[in-house]
Amino acid sequence: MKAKDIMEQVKDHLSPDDTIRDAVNKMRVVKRDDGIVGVKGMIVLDREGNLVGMVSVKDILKAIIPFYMTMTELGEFTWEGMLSEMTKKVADKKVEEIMVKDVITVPEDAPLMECADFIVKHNLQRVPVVDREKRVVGIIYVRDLYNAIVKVLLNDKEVENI
Amino acid sequence: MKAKDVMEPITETLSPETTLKEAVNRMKVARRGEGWTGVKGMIVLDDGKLAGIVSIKDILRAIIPSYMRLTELGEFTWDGMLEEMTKKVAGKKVGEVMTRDVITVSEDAPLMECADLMVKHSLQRLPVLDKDKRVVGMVYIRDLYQAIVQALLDKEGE
Amino acid sequence: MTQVTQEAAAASQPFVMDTVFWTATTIFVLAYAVIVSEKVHKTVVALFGAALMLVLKILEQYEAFHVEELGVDWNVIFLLIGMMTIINLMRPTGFFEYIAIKSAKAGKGDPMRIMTIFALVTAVLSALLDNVTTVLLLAPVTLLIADALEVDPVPFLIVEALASNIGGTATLIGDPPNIMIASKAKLDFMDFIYNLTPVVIVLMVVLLVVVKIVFGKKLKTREELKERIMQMNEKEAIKDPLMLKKSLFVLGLVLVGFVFHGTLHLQPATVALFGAGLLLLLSGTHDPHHYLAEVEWPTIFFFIGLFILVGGVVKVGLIKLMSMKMLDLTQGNLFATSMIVMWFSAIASAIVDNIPYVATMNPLIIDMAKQMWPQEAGLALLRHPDLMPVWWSLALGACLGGNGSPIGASANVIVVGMAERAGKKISFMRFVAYGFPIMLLTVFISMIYVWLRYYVLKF
Amino acid sequence: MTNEAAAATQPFVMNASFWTATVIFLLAYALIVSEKVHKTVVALFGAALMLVLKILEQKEAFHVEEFGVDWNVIFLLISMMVIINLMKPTGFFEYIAIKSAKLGKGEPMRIMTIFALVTAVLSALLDNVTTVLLLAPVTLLIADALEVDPVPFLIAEALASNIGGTATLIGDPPNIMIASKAKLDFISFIYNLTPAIIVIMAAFLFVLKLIFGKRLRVKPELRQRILEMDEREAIKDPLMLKKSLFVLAIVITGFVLHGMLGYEPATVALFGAGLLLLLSGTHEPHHVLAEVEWPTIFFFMGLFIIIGGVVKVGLIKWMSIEVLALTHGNMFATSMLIMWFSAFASAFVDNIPYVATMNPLIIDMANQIWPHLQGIKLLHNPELMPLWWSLALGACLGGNGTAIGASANVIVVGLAERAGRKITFIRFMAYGMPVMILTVLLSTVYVWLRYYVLKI
Repeated sequence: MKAKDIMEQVKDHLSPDDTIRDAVNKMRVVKRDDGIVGVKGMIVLDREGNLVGMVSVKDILKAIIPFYMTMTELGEFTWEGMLSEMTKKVADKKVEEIMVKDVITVPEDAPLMECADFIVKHNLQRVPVVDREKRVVGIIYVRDLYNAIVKVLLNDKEVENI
Repeated sequence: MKAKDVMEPITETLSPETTLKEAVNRMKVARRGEGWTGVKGMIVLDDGKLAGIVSIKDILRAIIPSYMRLTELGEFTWDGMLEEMTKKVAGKKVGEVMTRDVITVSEDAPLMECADLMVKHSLQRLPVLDKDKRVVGMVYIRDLYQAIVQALLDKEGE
Repeated sequence: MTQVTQEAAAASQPFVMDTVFWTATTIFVLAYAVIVSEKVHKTVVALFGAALMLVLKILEQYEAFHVEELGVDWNVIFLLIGMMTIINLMRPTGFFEYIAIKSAKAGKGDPMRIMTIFALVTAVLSALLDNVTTVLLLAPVTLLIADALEVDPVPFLIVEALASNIGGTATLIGDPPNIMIASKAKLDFMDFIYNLTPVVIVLMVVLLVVVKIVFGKKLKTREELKERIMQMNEKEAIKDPLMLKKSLFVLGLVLVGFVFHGTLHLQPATVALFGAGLLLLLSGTHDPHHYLAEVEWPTIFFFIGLFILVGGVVKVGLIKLMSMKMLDLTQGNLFATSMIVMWFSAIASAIVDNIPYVATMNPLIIDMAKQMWPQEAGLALLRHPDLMPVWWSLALGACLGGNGSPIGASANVIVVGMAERAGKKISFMRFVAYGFPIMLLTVFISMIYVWLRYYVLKF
Repeated sequence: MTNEAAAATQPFVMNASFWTATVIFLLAYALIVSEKVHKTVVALFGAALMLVLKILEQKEAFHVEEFGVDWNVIFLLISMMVIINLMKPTGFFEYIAIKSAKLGKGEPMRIMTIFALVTAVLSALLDNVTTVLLLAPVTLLIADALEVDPVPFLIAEALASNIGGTATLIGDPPNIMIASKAKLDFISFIYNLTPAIIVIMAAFLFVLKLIFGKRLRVKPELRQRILEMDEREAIKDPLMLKKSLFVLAIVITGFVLHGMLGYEPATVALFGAGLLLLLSGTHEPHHVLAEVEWPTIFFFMGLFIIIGGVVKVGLIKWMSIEVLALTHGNMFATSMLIMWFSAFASAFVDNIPYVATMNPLIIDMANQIWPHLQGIKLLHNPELMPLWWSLALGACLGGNGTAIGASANVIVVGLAERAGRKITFIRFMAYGMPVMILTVLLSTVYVWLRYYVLKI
């Protein structure tokens, strides 16, 4: 199996000019393949439809957490309500400022091992799949790889037996 | 709000002796909050004590050969390699692949502390401990996300 | 300035076994014992031992840092730092992965051919760069290819480690013992090429023949698996073509510099530092921290600590005492001395780290030479025609001896570690089973070479 | 070696190597100031050129004290960095910072004063950059908790750090370099500079109070946030902390006594680093060593070699003759000139290359004034001493003048920007320049009074 065999369709995307508030609102209403509502990450496309970045809940959290906390071990010295206080401060920041710009992608005919290697090495939850022209054609989530593993390890009968 | 206000209850756990095959199975059928099935991470208990945590990433890490992780050889793989390597590790024990140094928070931790730990250590979930160091729940990144949504809606409400 | 001359005079004075002598000797012996025991990290031991030598004033800080005879050999240190920086800048370009995949394809997916080509590539790269980097970069590709071909990677890995130690013996920059010997004995790059490369070529041929005999029949794979290798596109390994060109340009310049450094009267470290400075400049980096931090600092500080430790015992006269014992043993017969040095070095290097060993042997040989030819000094002493075979024997013994056990050389340690992480544990005995016979064979051939070239044919 | 020393004291000739060396030196300094290329890369490449072109032999660069790398400076810096790297993860600095904030009872003005004092003391004993790098994040956190503007706090800390660093031999790189070159010990710095610094700090705190005293107000309930913080939670590794403090105490005692015991400062620091590495029981020293600020270390090495080149060809000697011509050999005038010139130079350019150049220049000048003296007699000539102290005071305090004058300032401005509080060049200068002029003025009075009027 290759990347294109397990990838999921792109449901929605963000634009670099969206604010964090817009992004949060878009992400919570997207319907996924498995019927669940809400995603934890989205690709960012510019007007021409080129992939310019990715935003995940973690990137939003990163924007919310003051950087001085990230660079030190000051985690214990926070107060209740600090998270919402800081969230409000960054609500109007642009997606462009917080997105991950160097997006790691895989070609559509990449072997699954390549996808798994990138996902683990760069600690990703999702990796966009691109065609030869570098246009995004789908996204592979960690759970898709997981399903591939499950298929190898168990046949579905076994699963139902439990 | 504190960790204990947003955490979700633990429904199922693994033991260090569980094989990967079984772990994958258990994670696939585990029930989550609102009636969905399947989780991407589970805590490992040994004698009732927190011994580690296993996520899909840990399982993938066990499957991907060590030399691939050390280098930039990602392009030099072949179709079917993942499946081949997966079969090789099916019998490995959870104890061998789990993350041992589990990062946890206390139930009274402010949400900011949870967020800080998750971002700093790149985590998706954080076991919550009570005063006696027993696991009482789990904070997921989606719970923090809910808190953010809440904060943003508040502002809109004003 | 007068201070220096006095100290130099003090260093060559007959020694007395006073408190200072015993203190220094105790620190030295304890430090070496702890290094061998591996209870404490060797760098920490060497640094703390050196600090003790300084705090107890066995060696003045001035002597440790500024006096060539007693202190840190900055030529060795900066040659290492310079080369490591160049390699650190070169690594992310994907050059080594490219070479490795290309080699596997050149072997047409045939395991025996791949093993031969990998051994040759390892030997050449180890001669020009350092062994650890070479093995560290080739081993992952080896494991990948072994998985693709569904063959046992262990023979490949062991052969690479052995080839790396043999190849590293060939040049001045190939292996730390050679760097140290060259700096101390003031030998240049071409001396090494002229004296060691011929024998290393012979040794490589022998290694390949042995490998062929041992593994020739055993390594077989299926045709469809070979196809996996042939389908790999080595060009995908190149991550930064521009930087690759710059690196190769600088590396070429550095190698030319090494070849001519004797003629141009430039020290090897000057050449390496120039290369590192130039490549840093060409890379246009605004963050040199990363490349400098990646230098193997524990190794560098291990060297610095050792130089000071050895400087202390040189100053108090322990080394002189040892050299006199050695002379008593061989009764001034230099052929016998060469042979003893070679075999003792080989066995010693198989069991313990060869860097502290060579750090001790260097001043010992010089002291011995001083006693044999008291009227000579400087280059006339260091490069006395009768002394030269002893230097070559030390180099051959110390470098080739590393093959004897999995802990004999850093390349071996790396390979064993990598194999273990890949789930293929190489036991101590399994490595010895391959490595020790190869070590005996190569040292034996080296012995014949030294005897024939320097004592029979005398050219 | 004796030949080389003779060569150094020979009258120079403006031959080809004089001009080559001068061009390399000037180009390198120009590039460093322009910041087009990273300063470490410039210094390393310039040094490599000096060696490849044989203006300086490698042996001179590495083994001859007069021309080459000052290993005492290098190993003092490396060792102190190693000790600090081992100490950082223990949480000691965060503990001190949170404790200080609680001591200030959540009152912003008090916190600012205490932080300035703590910064000054830590900067005097450790390096400025580390001190600021570790205190600034806590400062930002506290400012967020109190909902006050963190910028005045940050600037006050940067200024305090540069002032405090001036007090001791190990406080600031210029002092380390001066001490090594002039063979001054820790106690001479304490004896000659610390009194001036205490006066300057008092003046500085008074100015802070004057400017911010009225403006900084917070709501009582926000103060509660600070008081609820438990500083003990900052301590991550109590055992290692004890070991670190033990070693740090030995090292500082060693510094105090090093002149008497006849140790070079680097020996003391190296012993401390070796001991702490040993006590830490680490099996992985790579991380600790990799964390050393290698670009700074190599910047020093490169500079030493470049300066060695121009010392050897005689450029520095020529410059010293020019300076002497300017001051007509009047030592008071010379020391005032050095102090003020150093202050303004350091405010705009890096003070490390500046001091690296000034050191041999002052020695060359002394050589010409007292041709019959040498060694310690020359370096510690009573009439020369005020020059060293003026250089130290000028170069260190000058760093306060602008946002790029000292590394601590650069760090603070960078951290503030990341926190979304841009400190403009002008805003920093509005605080820094008056403070610099005030402190250098106080230093002028101090040097004049102590060495030329009271002569103690």
